Amino acid sequence: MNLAVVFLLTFLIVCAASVALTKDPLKAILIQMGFSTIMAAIWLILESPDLAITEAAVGAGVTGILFFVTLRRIGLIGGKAGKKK
Amino acid sequence: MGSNLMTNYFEATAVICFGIGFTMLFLNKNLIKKVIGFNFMDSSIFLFLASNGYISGRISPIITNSSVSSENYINPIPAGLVLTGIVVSVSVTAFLLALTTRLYLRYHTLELDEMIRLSNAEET
Amino acid sequence: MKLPRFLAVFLNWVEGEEVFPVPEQASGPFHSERIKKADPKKKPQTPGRKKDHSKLLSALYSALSVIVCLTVILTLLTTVSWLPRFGGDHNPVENEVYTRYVERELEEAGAVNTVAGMILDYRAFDTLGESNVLFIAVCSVIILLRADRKKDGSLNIPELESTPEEKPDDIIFRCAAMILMPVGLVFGIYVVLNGHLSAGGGFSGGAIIGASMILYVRAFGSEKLDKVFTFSTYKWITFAALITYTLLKTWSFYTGANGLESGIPLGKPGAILSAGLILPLNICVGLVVACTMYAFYSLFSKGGFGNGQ
Amino acid sequence: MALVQNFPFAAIMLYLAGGVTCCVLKPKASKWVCLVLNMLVTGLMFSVLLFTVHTGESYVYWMGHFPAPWGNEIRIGPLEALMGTAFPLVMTLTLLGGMEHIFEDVEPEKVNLYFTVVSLLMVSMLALVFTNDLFTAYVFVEINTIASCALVMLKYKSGRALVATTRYLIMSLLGSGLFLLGIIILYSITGHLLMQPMSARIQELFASGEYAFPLTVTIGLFSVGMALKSALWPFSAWLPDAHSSATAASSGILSGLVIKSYIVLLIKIFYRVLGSEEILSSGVTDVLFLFGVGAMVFGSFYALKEKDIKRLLAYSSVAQVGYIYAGIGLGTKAGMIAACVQILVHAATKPMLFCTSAGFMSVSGGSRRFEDLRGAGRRDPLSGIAFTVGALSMIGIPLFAGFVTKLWLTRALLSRLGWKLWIGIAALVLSTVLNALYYIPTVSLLFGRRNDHRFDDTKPQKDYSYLIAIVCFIVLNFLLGTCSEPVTGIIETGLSVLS
Repeated sequence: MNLAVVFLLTFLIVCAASVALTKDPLKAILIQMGFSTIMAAIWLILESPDLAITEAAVGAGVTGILFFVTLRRIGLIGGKAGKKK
Repeated sequence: MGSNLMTNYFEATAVICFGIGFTMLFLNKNLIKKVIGFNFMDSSIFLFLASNGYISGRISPIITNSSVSSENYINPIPAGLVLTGIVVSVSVTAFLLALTTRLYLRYHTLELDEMIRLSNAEET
Repeated sequence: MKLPRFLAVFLNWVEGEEVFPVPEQASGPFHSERIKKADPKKKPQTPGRKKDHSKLLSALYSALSVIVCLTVILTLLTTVSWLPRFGGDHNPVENEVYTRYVERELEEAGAVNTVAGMILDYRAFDTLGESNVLFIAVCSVIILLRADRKKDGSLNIPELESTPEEKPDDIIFRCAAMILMPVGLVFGIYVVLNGHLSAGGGFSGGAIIGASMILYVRAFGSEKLDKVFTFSTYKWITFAALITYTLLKTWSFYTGANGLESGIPLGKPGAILSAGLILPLNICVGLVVACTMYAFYSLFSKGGFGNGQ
Repeated sequence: MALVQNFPFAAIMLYLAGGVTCCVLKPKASKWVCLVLNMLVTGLMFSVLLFTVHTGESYVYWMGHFPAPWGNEIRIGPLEALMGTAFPLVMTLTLLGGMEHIFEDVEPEKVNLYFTVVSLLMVSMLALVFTNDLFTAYVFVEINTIASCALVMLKYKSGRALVATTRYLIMSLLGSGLFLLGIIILYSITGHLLMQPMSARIQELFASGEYAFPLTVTIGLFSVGMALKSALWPFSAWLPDAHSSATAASSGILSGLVIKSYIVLLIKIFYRVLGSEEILSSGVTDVLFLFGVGAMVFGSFYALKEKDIKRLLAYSSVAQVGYIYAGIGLGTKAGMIAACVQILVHAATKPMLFCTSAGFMSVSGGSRRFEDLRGAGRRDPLSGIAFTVGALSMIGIPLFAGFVTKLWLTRALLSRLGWKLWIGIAALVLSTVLNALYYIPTVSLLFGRRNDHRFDDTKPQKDYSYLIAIVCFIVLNFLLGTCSEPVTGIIETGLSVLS
């Protein structure tokens, strides 16, 4: 059990717990994208590069975009500020 | 309690995140938070699955040189299953978000209880 | 107990406090709380409800959530403590299935990347199902969000009316997109075509291509892409790719079950034209996924794409 | 391999191709594609049924070039073939019966997507019935989830349908999450995903007592996951809204088929993966029995208070699902036969009731309330007769299909002494009385006289497909009610070759 792994795993739990506590959807989405990015790093540690690529493209990329577009469509984040990627 | 809790720290993390995600999907009232809870739930299940395939000291099963002995490579099955699972998870996320969008455009709220109330009022 | 500074700041941020004080007139993605409050469409809270009553209820509700959460976690943690050791090399999953996948995959399926060989040859039925999950999801999103018009020009679903997108003019973002978009596109195509040789495959490559297309549209507007990429283009690409996928797999399943030779050459492992059906299948999946990701984006942001559809 | 053995696989692939094709066709064309496909598959599966009954055995069909522990496969025995015949048959009739309302309730430009969704739903249900691999089951469970939610929300004008879809989807996702976790725990202690080798390994584990706790948790996860998805009583809060707010054909499909496909999967997992004796000793059958009995009573009880015909039918579905789980929970072979019979009986009856409810609504100004529906049976006699047949069947009058379930359930209860006998008999009697208490007033209300003349000039729909569907449903109901012997015989052989 090395320190980097423990740090990453702790971060996963912290992300999950903080999303459960926050009230603002936007913050929740940002933390969720962080969660996905850490997950991609963990896939690399677990020797699964396929999953790392997929998680980075899908979990942090496309899912994040979908969340932001949703928030923008329903007017919770506005105008030009809703930048993607 | 069994003896392997401290060695199975990947699985332990995964089930803690699963519990949080499950509760968010089940009991949180905000639809966006529910969707994120669903994402956490699925991601942690995949972490659980993938950690089953890992064997310390071995590398990912991309066979570059001619040594095709199973002594060198980790188990490819969980990775394949997780790939399938991630696709399912992103599809469901898109569907849930589309539902959220439609509901918000109709009722101007993200709270599910409020939507139920408004939709019942609309019907009668 | 005193929390470390960064943790305290993080927790405060999560709880809804602004970490950095900002002037009132500032706006942007980080200040949605404020925008939400100013949103005229949002209905005011119904005043008739008794306050202390609802407070008690919500406290009970939170307590219930915590109890559910802890029960699930504790049960599963106990389960985990009984499971085989992580990383051990004599676990139950290290059995004949794993050995054959690793040792004989190269001669049986011909893919250097064992994972690709496994999901597209040994367990291809799952993967066929998976691509149809994506297909049915995009159908559902079309049902929910595509803004179809009646003959008189009004929308079938009135609330789907969206404001026309303003042309983006962020110069920094544009420069970044100019560099990132081609790189992403080429990398995505590489990942799709090399799915059987290295990490990646149709799905991840398709997602990267889709993300690049979204980036392009965000930076330069969608008029040019809309001319080429209409709804019917999308429909026919998806149709062609999925039908090809289904037919190829039907052939493979049929010959497999009836003990016939499939007649598909496996090629020399490591070459780009190898591994039998895996390359065409990856291309099909990549096409579907790339178009689907872009379709998701257009449907979510403006309820349709191409020629005002 | 005989040609007929390819048909189950061909059915799945035909539906896949058909579903993809429907999305590029015009609505009318896609309707015909879907209907012809359903009839074709019914025919194909009927020949498979004859074949398996003739041989009396099951066979596995490789999905690919690799045998059991390595490749995917499907497995077809008499029980699977019976379900595989019943599902497309009921689907055809339900679509025919609700066709007019599909074209009214769904957005005109998106009607072809309705048939896409229906075809993919059939893919997933057939795959769930035939599958011999747990992970395949998970993937198709997800297709099933999305498709069934899409069926609800396709009724685009109703905001209530959208909210109901959301609740349905969330509960379904919780269920499939638990189901997936169960599969993964099983995988990590057995190392297999296909049912046969997994089951062999689980028997060893049970014998040696290793991993006892994870196995118990897994049984719990599977049961709760499938109970959430098939609306067993304490988890059934989403069902009335979801099933009542969809268009008539969707309601029929959801009540009659979708719920059942999950139960068939659960039965397969119990028999083929975990082993029926281990299930019995784990006590999960007792819990399922109690919940099933609770559903029988409470579902009917809620239905008693309803003044809305579609919600009444939906609550009645909750009660009928309770019968299935009570049968499974008895833990005997007779109980399991009763459960399988009930699956077929309910699949043949409830879609008909939902179709007739749409018929009543169209002669009552589109209203579902009882005060507007008074006399609807006189205005539309065909629907009235069909509803009466369905109601009598649900109550359990002899000659109608529902009677067979009650007969088998009583038989199964009587063969099993102890607390289950008394609770079961009491619940059965109570549930029958309650069923009669809400169905008979509904029938008399439908044939009652109106004091006003509000709907005197409405004419019933002149639609041959509706006529054909309703007549077929009535005939099917009588057939199941009077000559159930061959069906129970097939189920009996099917169950004995299942494990």
